[in-house]
Parts: sequence; C-alpha cells; structure tokens
Amino acid sequence: MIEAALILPAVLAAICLLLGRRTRLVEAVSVAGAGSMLVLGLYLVLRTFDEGSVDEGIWYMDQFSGLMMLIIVLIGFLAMVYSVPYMRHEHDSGEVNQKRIAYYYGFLFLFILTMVLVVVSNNLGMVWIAVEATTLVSAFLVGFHNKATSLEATWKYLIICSIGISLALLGTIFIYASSLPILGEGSDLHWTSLMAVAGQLDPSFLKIGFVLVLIGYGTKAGLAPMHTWLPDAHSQSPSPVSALLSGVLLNCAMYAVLRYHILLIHSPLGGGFSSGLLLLFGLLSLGIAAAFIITQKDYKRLLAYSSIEHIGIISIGFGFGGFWGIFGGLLHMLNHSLTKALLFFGAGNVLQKYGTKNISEVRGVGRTMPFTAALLIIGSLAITGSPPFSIFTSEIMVLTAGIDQGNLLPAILYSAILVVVFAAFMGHIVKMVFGEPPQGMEKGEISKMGLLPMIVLAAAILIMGLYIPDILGDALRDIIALFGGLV
Amino acid sequence: MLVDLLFATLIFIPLLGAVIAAVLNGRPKASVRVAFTVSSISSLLGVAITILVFWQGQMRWELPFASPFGSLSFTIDALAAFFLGTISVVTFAVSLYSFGYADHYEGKYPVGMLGAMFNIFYVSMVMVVSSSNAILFLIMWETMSLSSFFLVIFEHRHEGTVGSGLFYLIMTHIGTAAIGLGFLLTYAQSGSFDFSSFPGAAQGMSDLLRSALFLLWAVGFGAKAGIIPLHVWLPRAHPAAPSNVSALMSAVMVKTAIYMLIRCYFDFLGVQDPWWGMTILAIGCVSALLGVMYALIESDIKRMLAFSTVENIGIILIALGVAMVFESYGLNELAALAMIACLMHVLSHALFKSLLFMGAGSVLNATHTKNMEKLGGLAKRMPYTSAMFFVGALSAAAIPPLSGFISEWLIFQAMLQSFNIPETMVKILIPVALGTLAITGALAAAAFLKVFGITFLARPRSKDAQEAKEVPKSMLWGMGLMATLCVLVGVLSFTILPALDQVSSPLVGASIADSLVEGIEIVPTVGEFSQVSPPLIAIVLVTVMAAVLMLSQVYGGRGKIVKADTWDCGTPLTARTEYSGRGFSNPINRMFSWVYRPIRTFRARKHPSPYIRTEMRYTSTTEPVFEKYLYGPTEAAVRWVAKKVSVIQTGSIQTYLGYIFVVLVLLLVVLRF
Amino acid sequence: MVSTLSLDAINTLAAVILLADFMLVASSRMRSLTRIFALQSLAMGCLAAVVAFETGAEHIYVVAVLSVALKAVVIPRFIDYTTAKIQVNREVEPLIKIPGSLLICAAITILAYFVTEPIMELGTAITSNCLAISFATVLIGMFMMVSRKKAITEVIGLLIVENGVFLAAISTTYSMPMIVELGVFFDIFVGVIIMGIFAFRINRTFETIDSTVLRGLKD
Amino acid sequence: MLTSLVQTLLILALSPLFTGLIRRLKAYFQGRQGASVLQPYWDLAKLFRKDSVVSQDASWIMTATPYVCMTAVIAAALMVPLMTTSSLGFVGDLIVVVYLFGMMRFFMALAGLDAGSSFGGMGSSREMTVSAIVEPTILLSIFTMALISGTTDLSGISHNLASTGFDLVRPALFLALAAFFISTLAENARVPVDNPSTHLELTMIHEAMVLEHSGKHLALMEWSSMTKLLLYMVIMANIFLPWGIDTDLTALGLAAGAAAIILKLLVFSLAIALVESSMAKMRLFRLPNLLTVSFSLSLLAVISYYIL
Repeated sequence: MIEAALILPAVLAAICLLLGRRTRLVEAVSVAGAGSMLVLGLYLVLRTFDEGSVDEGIWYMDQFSGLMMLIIVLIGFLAMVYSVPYMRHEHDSGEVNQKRIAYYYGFLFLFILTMVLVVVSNNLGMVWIAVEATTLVSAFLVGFHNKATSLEATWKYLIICSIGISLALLGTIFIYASSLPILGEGSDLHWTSLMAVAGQLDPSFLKIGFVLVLIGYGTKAGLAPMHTWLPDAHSQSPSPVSALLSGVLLNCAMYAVLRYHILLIHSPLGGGFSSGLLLLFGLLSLGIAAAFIITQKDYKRLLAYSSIEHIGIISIGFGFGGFWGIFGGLLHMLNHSLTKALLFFGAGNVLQKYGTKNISEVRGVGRTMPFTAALLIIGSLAITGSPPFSIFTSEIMVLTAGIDQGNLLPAILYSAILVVVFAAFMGHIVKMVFGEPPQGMEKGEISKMGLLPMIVLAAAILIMGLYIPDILGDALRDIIALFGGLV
Repeated sequence: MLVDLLFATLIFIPLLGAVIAAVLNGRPKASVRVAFTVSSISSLLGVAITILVFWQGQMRWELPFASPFGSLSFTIDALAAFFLGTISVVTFAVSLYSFGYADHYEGKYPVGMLGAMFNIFYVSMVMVVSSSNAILFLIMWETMSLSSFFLVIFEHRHEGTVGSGLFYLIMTHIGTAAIGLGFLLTYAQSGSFDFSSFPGAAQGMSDLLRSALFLLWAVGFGAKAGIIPLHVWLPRAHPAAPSNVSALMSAVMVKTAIYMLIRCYFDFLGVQDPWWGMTILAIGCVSALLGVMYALIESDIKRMLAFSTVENIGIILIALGVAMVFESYGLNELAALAMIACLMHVLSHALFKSLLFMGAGSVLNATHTKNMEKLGGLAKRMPYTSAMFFVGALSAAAIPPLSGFISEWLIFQAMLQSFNIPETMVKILIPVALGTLAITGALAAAAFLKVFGITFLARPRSKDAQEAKEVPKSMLWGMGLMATLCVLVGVLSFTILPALDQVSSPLVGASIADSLVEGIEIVPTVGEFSQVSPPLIAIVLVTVMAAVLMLSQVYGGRGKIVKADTWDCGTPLTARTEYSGRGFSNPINRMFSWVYRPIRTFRARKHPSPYIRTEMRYTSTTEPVFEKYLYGPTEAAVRWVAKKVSVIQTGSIQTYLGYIFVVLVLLLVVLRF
Repeated sequence: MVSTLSLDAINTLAAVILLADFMLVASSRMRSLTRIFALQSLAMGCLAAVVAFETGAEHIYVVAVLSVALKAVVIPRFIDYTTAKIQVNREVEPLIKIPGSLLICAAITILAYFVTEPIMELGTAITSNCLAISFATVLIGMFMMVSRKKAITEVIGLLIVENGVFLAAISTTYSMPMIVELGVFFDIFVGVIIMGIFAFRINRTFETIDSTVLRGLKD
Repeated sequence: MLTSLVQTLLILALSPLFTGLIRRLKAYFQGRQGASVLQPYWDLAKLFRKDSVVSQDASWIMTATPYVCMTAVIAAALMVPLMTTSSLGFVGDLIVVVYLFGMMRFFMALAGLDAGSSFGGMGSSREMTVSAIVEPTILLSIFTMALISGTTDLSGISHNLASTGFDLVRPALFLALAAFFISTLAENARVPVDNPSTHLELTMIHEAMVLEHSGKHLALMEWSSMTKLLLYMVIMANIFLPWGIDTDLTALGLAAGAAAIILKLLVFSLAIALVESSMAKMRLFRLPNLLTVSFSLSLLAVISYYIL
C-alpha cells in the first residue's frame, strides 16, 4: 500500500515532464494528481493513526511517520494549488517559458516523492539516501529562476547540505556498527530491528553516531550554526517551493534526527545526552535567528530566518522532553508548517505585486491587496506565537516543559527571545501592511485562486488554536509514548 | 441553568455580530447598526449576569470540547461579577454613543471592521475576567490586546498611529510573557492549569518563588494597567484610538489588570509579606503623582485623559497596597475597608473616565481637533456635551458628593487607620503616601479645571471651534447615562458598598457590611472615628443653594443682569489675548521643573514694523524622560547585539563550511572526554 | 583467522589513502587533484577487495568494483571534462598557503587519532584501526573545501569526505547493507553530475568558477 | 441641628465684622486711621443693590459661581463647631469640609476663566497652583488632629480634645497648627501670599479671579470669601485649641464657649493683622518655598505623632 504513495508521484512527475508545453493540461494533472496524493496520504495517515503502525518490511510507518506524511501531502497539495496562479503570473510576466513550467511541476512531484520516501523508509540507510535525494531534486527548484542570486543560493545549498549529509552517513554507519555485535553480520539497518535491540546498543558508538547525525541532518534541518545555506535557498526559490522547503523539508530532516533520538532514549545511554545537544542547538538557532530577524531587510529572508527560529523551538521542545516538551515539539512541527506555508504564499503575492523583496519598498499592502494583507497579519501574529492561533499552544507547551523540568534559565531565555522576535517581526510586517502604497500601484489581488489555500491554512491555524481533534491528539500521545514521554 | 444560558449567549452574539458587521463592511450604515445593537444587547446581558451572580452566587461554565490543558472553563464569582458588571455598563453606554460616533468614519475607514473588532474586544474583556483556566486566560488576554491593537491603529493613515499601536502591542506582549511565566511556575507546583488549583499550590511554595510570582505579576499586569514606568504606551495608544474605543480602553480594559492583580495576590498567593503591599503602595504613589503632573501640562485633551488614567490607576493601586499591608498584618477588617475603597474607585473611575473620553470624542467630532489651545467657547455651542463633561470633570476632581469623592474619601479613611499597624516604619510611610494622595487630588482638580475651562469656556480660539455644533442624540444618550451614574453612584453609594463588601469579604476574610453602612450614613470603621452621608450632603447642598438663590432674590435688591463685553483694558480682545492652556499650567510647570525638565527655546527675529523692534518666539516642551533614559537605550542595546551577531552571515561558502568543520571538531573533542 | 599478509595489505592501503590526503593538500594543480583522488579511490577499492577476500562476503566485491569504477574512473574523467569545458585555470588557488595547510592537516590527523581511540578499541572488525584514517580523511576533505577557492575543489573535497565515510564503513562494519551501498553510490554519482551542471551554469553567469565571488547573498 | 443652624447664621453674620476688624487693625499698625469696622457691611449692602454686569462671552458658570460659592461656605459652616461642639458632623467630616472649599475654589477659578480675560485666567492659574500645595497641607494638619483625638469629625475632634483637658497636647499639635496657619493665609488671599487690597496684575491672585464679577454677584463672592476666612479662623480655634468650647449644650457652657471663641478669634485677627503689616508680599515663584515649608511641617506633624 505504501508503495502506491511512492509510485504515484513518480508517475505524475513523468507525465508532467512528458506533457511539456501543454501548460493547462499540466496544471490540471498536477492539481488533480496532488489531490489524489492527498487522499492517498490521508488514507495512510488515518490507517497508521488507528492501527498504530503499518509494517511492510522495507516500508514502515508509525504515527510519527503518519504525522510527517500528513504534513507532506497537505502542504504539498496546497503548494501545488498555489503554484498554478503563481506560475501563470510568472509566465505572463515573461519570467519563465511553458517548458520550464512543466519541468517545475515535474520536479515538484519528485521533491514530494523524495520527502515521502524519507518518512516511509524503515531502513535508516534508505532514510539517508532519501534525504540526500531531496537535496539533489530541490536544487533544481531552488535554482529555478536561473538568476545569479538563485544560482549562488543553489550552489551553497548543494555543497553545504551534501557535506552535512555525508557526516550523517558516517553517523549512520556508527549506529549500524553498534548494532552489529548483537544482530550479527549483515544485519539490516532497519529501524524496527534496531528498536528491538535498542537496550543493548553500545553507548560510545551511539554517542559519536548521534553527534554526527545531529550535525549532518541538523545542517539540512537548518539548526544554527549549520543553517547558513537556508536563508539563501528559501529566499531565492519560488514561493510555493519556499513553503515546501520551510514547512516540510526541515521537518523531514528533523524527523530523521529524532528517529535517532528515540533510539538513544531507549538505549542504555538514555535520552539525557541527545536531549542536551538538541536543547543546545535549539537555543543557539533561536538566538541567532532572532538577531537576523531584528536586522532583516528582505521579507523572504525574514521568513527563512523565522523558520530557523521555529526549528530551534522544535528542537528545544524535544530537548526539554517530558510530556509537554514532546507534545509541544510535535504539535509545533505541524503548526509551523501550516503557518509558514501561509506566510510564504502571502509573501509570494506581495513579491509578484510589488516586484521587490525589500521590506522598505513595500508599503500599504492593506490598500492594494486587502485579503492578502489580512492573511499576512494573521499569519505573522500566528508565527510570532500570539493566541488564539495554534503556534501559541505549542510554544506555551514547550515553555511549560522547560519550567516543569526545572530548566528555568533556558525557559526564561526562550521566552525572552520570543518576545524580542515578536516585536521585531511584527514591526516589519506592520510597516509593510499599513501606510500609503507607492505611486501608480493599482489595487487588486494577484488571483482569487491563490487566496484559497491561504484561507484554508488560516482557518486551520485558527481552529487548531483552541481545539485539537481527538484522533490527532491520541496519535500524538502514542508518539509521545514512543519518545518515552509518558513514563 | 439560566445564567449559563445567558453567558453562552453573551459570548456568542457578539462573535456572530462581529462576522455580520465585517461582512456588511460595504454598507456602513447597516453594519454600524448591527454591530452596536449587538454589543449593547450583550452588554445588557452582562449586567443581568452580574445581578444574578450577586443574587445567587457564583456560576461556572465549560466549553463543550476538551483541550490538552484541561477543561476550558469560565467561573464568575463575586469579584469577577463586579468587574463584569463594570465592563458591561460602560460598554453599554459606549455602544449607544458609538451609533452616532461611528458615522463620521464612513467612506474614510472600514466601519465594519470597527464594529467587528469592538464586539470582539468586548467579548475578550468579558472572557478575561471570567475564564478560570490559565491557558484560556492567556489566550483571551492576548485576544483582548490584539483586538484593542487593531482598534488603536484603526485610523492608520494618521501618521504616528501605527507606531503607537505597535508600541502598545509590544509592551502588552512583554507583560503577557511575564504573566505566562508566572502561571506556568504555579502550574509546575499545582499540576493543573485550572485557577481553582492555584491557591492550594501556593501554600506549598517557597518564599522565594512566591516573591518571584508577586514581581512577575506586578510587572505583567502593571504593563497593562499602565503603572509608571511601564505606562509609556498608554498616553500614545489611548489618544490614537477612536474615542469610543479610548473610552473602553481607559475606563475598563486597564481595570482587567487590576482585577487580575487582586485575583492573583489575594486569591492565589495570599498576602503575607508586608513589603508586597508597600511595593504596590509605592508604585501607586509614583504613578498617581507623576500621572497627574503630566496630565496637568498636557494640552491634547485625549492625552490628558490618558495620563489621568495613569493617575487613577495609581490611586487604585494605593488603595490596593494599603489593603495588602493591612492583610499582611492580619487586620482583616481594615483590609476589607481598603479593598472596598479600591473597588469603589475602580467603579467610579470607570464611570467618569468613559464619560470624559466620550465627551472628548464629541468635541473632536464637532471641531476636528483635540488640541485645547484651538478650542474654547464650546459651553455655548455644545451645551449638553459641556454639561456632561462638566459632571465628569467634577467627579474626577472629587467634588462631593459625586462618585469620585466617595472613593477618595474611603481611601483617606483607610489610610488614616494605619495607626493600627504594629510596625512603626510602615506607620510613618503610609502618611507620606497619604500626603502624596492629597497632592494628587489637588493637582487633579487643577488639571480638570484646566481641561474644562480652556476647552468649553470663554471665546473660541479657532474657526473650527467657532462653528462647532452639538453632536447627534445617540452620543448624548451615551454620555447622559454615564453622567447620571456618576451622580447616583456617589449619592447612593451607601447602597453599593454592601455589594462591594460581598466582593471583598471572601478575599480579605472579613466582612464589614453591617458596620460599614448605617441607614444612609457610611461609617467606615467601628466606633465613632468618622462618618459621611452622601445623600445628606446632596440634600444640604440643594436646600442651601435654593435658600441662597431665593434670599438673594428677595432681599438682594432689584439689581438685574446686564450683558456686556469683558473688560479689555481698551484693546479689543482676540483669541490670542485669552489665557492659554499652556499658560494656565505654566506656574506649576515652573514649580516642578525638576520633574518636567522642560526644554525651553527662545528665538528673536527682527520685525518689519517700526513699533515692534524684535518678535520673540518661545517654545517649551517637556522632556520624555522614560523614552529617553529607559526605552531608547534598551532598544539600542538589543539592536547593537543583533548587528554584532549578524556578521556571521558573511556570504562566503568557505566560512559556512568552516562553521560546520569547527562545530564537528569541537563536539568530537568534547565527546572524547 | 586473519592472515598477516592481508593485515599488512590493509595497513599499507590505509597508509596510501592517508598519504593521498596529504598529497591533495600539497598539490597546486587542478589536474593533479583529480589524479590523486582517483588514486585514493583505487586504494579504497583494493582495500574493500581485501576485506571482501578476508570476510568472504561477496557483496563487498561488488562494492569494491563499483567504487573503483565510479570514483577512480568515471567521476575523475567527468571532473576533468568539466574543468576543461569551462576553462578553469590550472591553479588551485588556496586561501591558506600550502605549507600552513599541511601543518594543519598533520594536526587534524593527530586529532583524528585522538577522537577515534576509544571507538577503535571497541571495533570488532579486522580493519578497525583504519578508523582514525577515515576520520582524518573526512576532516581533511572538509578542510580542503574550507581552504580552497574554486568551486570544483569543493566538489573534490566533498568526494574525499565521501571516501573517508566509505573507509569508515568498511573499517567498522564491512560496508553497509547492499541496497544502502548501491543507493549511496547512486546519490554520489548523481550529486556530482548535478554539481557539474550547476558549475556550468555558474561559470556561464559569473564568468568564473571561483566560489569566493558567490557572496551576493548575505546579511 | 438647630445649634449648627444658629452657629452658621452667626458665622455668616459676623464674617464681615472680622474682615473689617482685621483691616482696622492693619490700619492702626500702619498708623492710618482706617475705615470703620462695619465698613464691609456697607460695601456688601451697596453691592447687593447694584446691577451685575456679566460678560457676553461667559457661560452659565459665570452666573452660577457666586451662588455655588455661598452654598459651599454655608454647607461647610454647618459642619464646623463654633461655640458648642454639636454640629452636623454626621453629614460630613473634615474631608468633606476641605473638599467643599475645594468645590468653591473650583467654581471660582472656572468663573475666572469664563470671561476670557487674561486677568481671570491668570488669577485662576495662580490660585490652583497655590492650592495644589495648600490643600494637602490643610488635610494633613487636620488629619494629625484626627489621629490625636481619634475621629475625623470636626466637632468630634474639638469635643474630644476639650473634654480630655491638656494631656493630649503634643508637639504634633503645634506643628500642625503652624502649618494650618500658613495655609489659612494662603487660602484666604492674605499677605504674604496674596494682597487682598490691590489690583496690580503682577501680584493679585484672588482679586484677579473675581475681577469680572460685579453687583450682587460680587457681593456674594466677597461675602463668601469673608465667611471662608472666618471659618478658617474658627477651625483653627476649635480644632487646635478647643479648650473652653462648650461640650454639653448648657447655657453656662454656651456663654463660656462664646466668650472663648470670640477671644480666640480676636487673637487670630490680631496675628493676621500683624503678619500682614510686618511682612511684604512674596514674588509668585517664591511662594513654593513657603508653601512647601508648611506642607513639610504638616507631614512632620503626622509623622511625629507616631515617633514622639
């Protein structure tokens, strides 16, 4: 059953690439395909949520992978829907030709494919391969615009992520090595079999292995100070792609790290070591991101840095651990991807309307594009953790964890930085939304269709702010149990 | 049960109304009508609930769905009910007022949004005082801040408006962070987010933790209440907002902070260390004195009113502080007295401040300026508005027997009881506070005399003021209601105080209702210490007045009243020769120049006319002390750090790879040990 | 029981690999870089073969063959082709002068021994003492990337890191499961191709392949 | 009830007399003959008969003020003990009295602004400035007495003090008395704070405020001011030195009380006259020094009550 979720996007990618210049058809295929992908994905998600896990040998899904799958297909679909008007506008403004549009959709599907591969592979080696593959595929999407800046971004993205990834491979090897004495020669690298013997794995192998994995996948997840490629790549790629990169890809990398974290929690080493590192890197990312958010001049980079900030929050959450920490971390993965997608879509509209990424040159969005403006405001309030939006819930959970565990200093640091970020971020956005628009800027949204996914996302984060559906809540509790957060 | 139903409706209709109003944005008239009808209805419901709760005891209501933070429940006990009532009454009057007020935004700004946000603002305030789950509270608290933020920046094309709104948002967010930390620290002890579990948890806390909570909450709620030095947002945001919103913000929103302070200190923590009370008392004194001083020299009506809000919050905190001191020494009766005084001032300030802001709004509406140097002579052109504003000013200046006077009288009485305190040091300090309060009272009188005298009396100082017309009926109704209440609450205070005792007794653990009121007399303390009887004062004043009038007519000779010019020493009087507001407050400005630190500049220019040799220009502005010495440097420091950090993003890929290399090596080495 | 001969062979090959690292750092010509890399990969392949022979695990032969084919033949060719195509000048252009680099590399090697010591003791594999060299290779590869200007040198550095990882795999676990190994090779191959493509594009846009000019994006 | 009514009427009736008396005494000290002691009565009578001219710029405040002022003083008088300690204390205590004077001042100052002449504005502004410090001083000094005697009801204070003889006397009392005396001068527009008998714009405070009033209105204003002065003296007499005042409404007691109060009032008038003829009026911006002195005196009084 899981193969289907891998084959489908591959097929769709092929179709898109083959259809070539028949743009309308490509768009139809993409949206329909993404829709079916969504349905299929949701089916798998629901199945894992109530069966606990779906084990098909090399393919394996538990609720954790289910959560990831949910994020991938949901954001994937919305990004696909948003891409249609976005790409049309790019085409009309002579940025890209029809051939490249087909190529864009094709690679978008390949990108989704690789990310799905990350979360459904049982074999940690496969996970590594998949993560590397995401880099290679998305490189073309990042460099899509073929401008000097986007090429530079792509190059940095490729080199830095590849180096990180190869460190992750080294880490994986050590984990594997730690399992050899127990499982014997040629033991498969399966997550399930490793978990089975987690209690007997050798600590010093695990330690060095986890450090390498954390740095490796951490690079991909955008943990400071390995984050350096992220603002470039996320700000240079087309907005829908940015949404996928920030909202989904980072989570996938984090997912890979957390798999090892779980392994360590159940190993004789205990979770303390890995949690400590996660907390350290989390706080580092939070602080550094805050600094850049304050001094930022480019609103897409602003969003990119905010992604670093939120990855920081997620890893702080798992660093604090305990019921609230893990609950918060998991919930934050979902909330952040929803909110960040909303913001990148909004940023896309602004970019296409004003033709600049400079915060200082964008004024009076409220006058020119009232709906986009409203959604932007909602999104930024949400991303900075104001209630009644969902991120507030997860952030307060993380804070609760910190205080509950008695990690007072980090907790206070965390909340202080969040306040500063709030101030800075809102400062930028409010400047953009209010005031008088520049001369000769005609009113009107870029497209109605582009607003749809944004409205969906806004509704989602508003509802999630107070109310978490039981099925999701239960699944999260199971995952927390997986992290040993309930004991 | 009936109350639950009412409460559910109270919450539901405004949300619905907000949506409708937003949808009808295209048709301003309709959307205004919908929005404010809804808000007035639901505020009436609020009053009803208050009465029911006082009558039947507390109500509890839960949201129908579970949340990870436990049941999202609302509890309305006497304390909450009192604040709910205050909020609702004010909101009702302001809603009436808004029918007329909102019109003048038509075509300029999206009126529908105003109506929508107004309703959300009201609901969030209600939920803030009623929610009994820490997280739910935080959510509502921020919702209140956000909705008020959007209302503040409603006129966002005025330059400066968005800036002040943003400043407000950030300040209140800082406050929320402090509050949240406090709650979570309590949660770590209690293991539940429900307020009902907090008091128990506080018992087991170490003194250090309790003090930490005290300070966190003082800062958090203080930022919202506008205590000095966290007040800076207040005189920027309140004037920037539409006047009906300023009325709500100044009159009731800041009170939600007071509510939470009482809740946290008396209900959750339980007051034990005297220094808590003294701290609050000190904060109160500073806020009251500086607040009124800045109010006095302000010539923008709404800013002046905003500063006066700072002052009154100070007075309220003085009363609260005294209550806490008494409580900490186990003098519960006296604590009850001080607490009642505090609540009474909360009520009366809510009444007269909303009235005054509505008045200011009417003036602004009729003359398009809130700078009193351009006004004057409105008493003739806007008789009703001026009359009601006058009542508000009298009440704010604590003229007997209006509501403002009664509350101040009670506070004085409470402070005079300080001789019962065993600690001599405290005994000595409280009279100092008493002196501060007395000065504050006198300065407040001067301030309100100025704002009324300069704005409404004498000759108009500008064309706008010349052509001012009386405002529409609905606005007058709103103000009229408040004006009547200002008088009634004062005169009939002896009927209200028992209810306030019902609020305070569970908090301070003593009820003084039976001794507090004797017939129509208020006898604050046991024994013959002192008493006052507002209704009798009223009667005496009226009868004497009548007598004076009659006698002076009968025996005062046949002299009639002749209209004539003001004595002008021979030169025709113009607006320029009138006494200006700035001039009025100048003596005090010079007397307290060490507070105002005025920046004076002289400019002399050669004048063409042979008779006038040189013309002198004189400007005098007050130094914004807190901005200059507190907020400016803080922001600069943060930016400096950020700048220093952001050099790491050099753009060179080699550097970036270097980071990874270094991190790897470091971790490996660390791991080795 | 492991024959001393093959142990010697393994150690010699490991030594060759380490030597290759230093030669890489020392060399100042682009072409020699690729040559040395090919050599190193060859040694790697042989080492894998020896291990395969010793452990009798067939799949390691495959790995060995693959690594030789890919890293010793195809990829070096491809890189030479690229460099030729985009007329890179022959200098390596180090940011850190070669003598300094060599000293640093020596330090790195010592460090590698230092950090891997405890693990080498645990190592069950006959080759576990190659672990230090693999670490050294990884770190030196990274150092190459940090200290050289050209984009191409970054690719080569990356490949050296990969070699180090490969060596580590061999020396601790006799290489990963087959499927993983295949995937890894595939990824590396595709990765190099893609990097080549972008090297082309960058050269077309910037008229240079000196990656220090890629500094448009910063804060 | 009845007694306080009688006392009030007495105060109203006698107030011009004492104003006249003070003027006469001043004249004596300055070596002038001076007008008759009854002169104020004649002035009032004349003014009452004249038309009152009201500025056409002014609003209803202007016309209302004289009556309000009169009402305020009378209401205050009702709560102040004169010869006997039984007065309308239950209606309001000293705070109410002080705030009634506050009300009077409030309206007077408004009326000053109302006509729109710069004199009036100047007067009001200065009046409010002065009162900003004087009012708290008065409150504090009376509070001291309230603390000493254990009640805030004016009659109560004098009753308790008078009935308990001299053993309640302490330093606090004299500090408070001093503070109150200075405040009396300031509140009633006497030298050195203000000069009641000048219309020089540099100096005048009170006169500037009432400048626009005339005829009957002026009469009422003047009369209420005179009454206010007398009231202050009475309060000073019966709160700080109440001995001799009647405490139990006997004919003998009343006679004694009357004698006592008259004696005290004469002494105070003498004191005021002495001060006025021996001191010069202060510059406006010197006033704060004097007033702050009196304020700190009163504060000291309260504190010393606790520590001494």
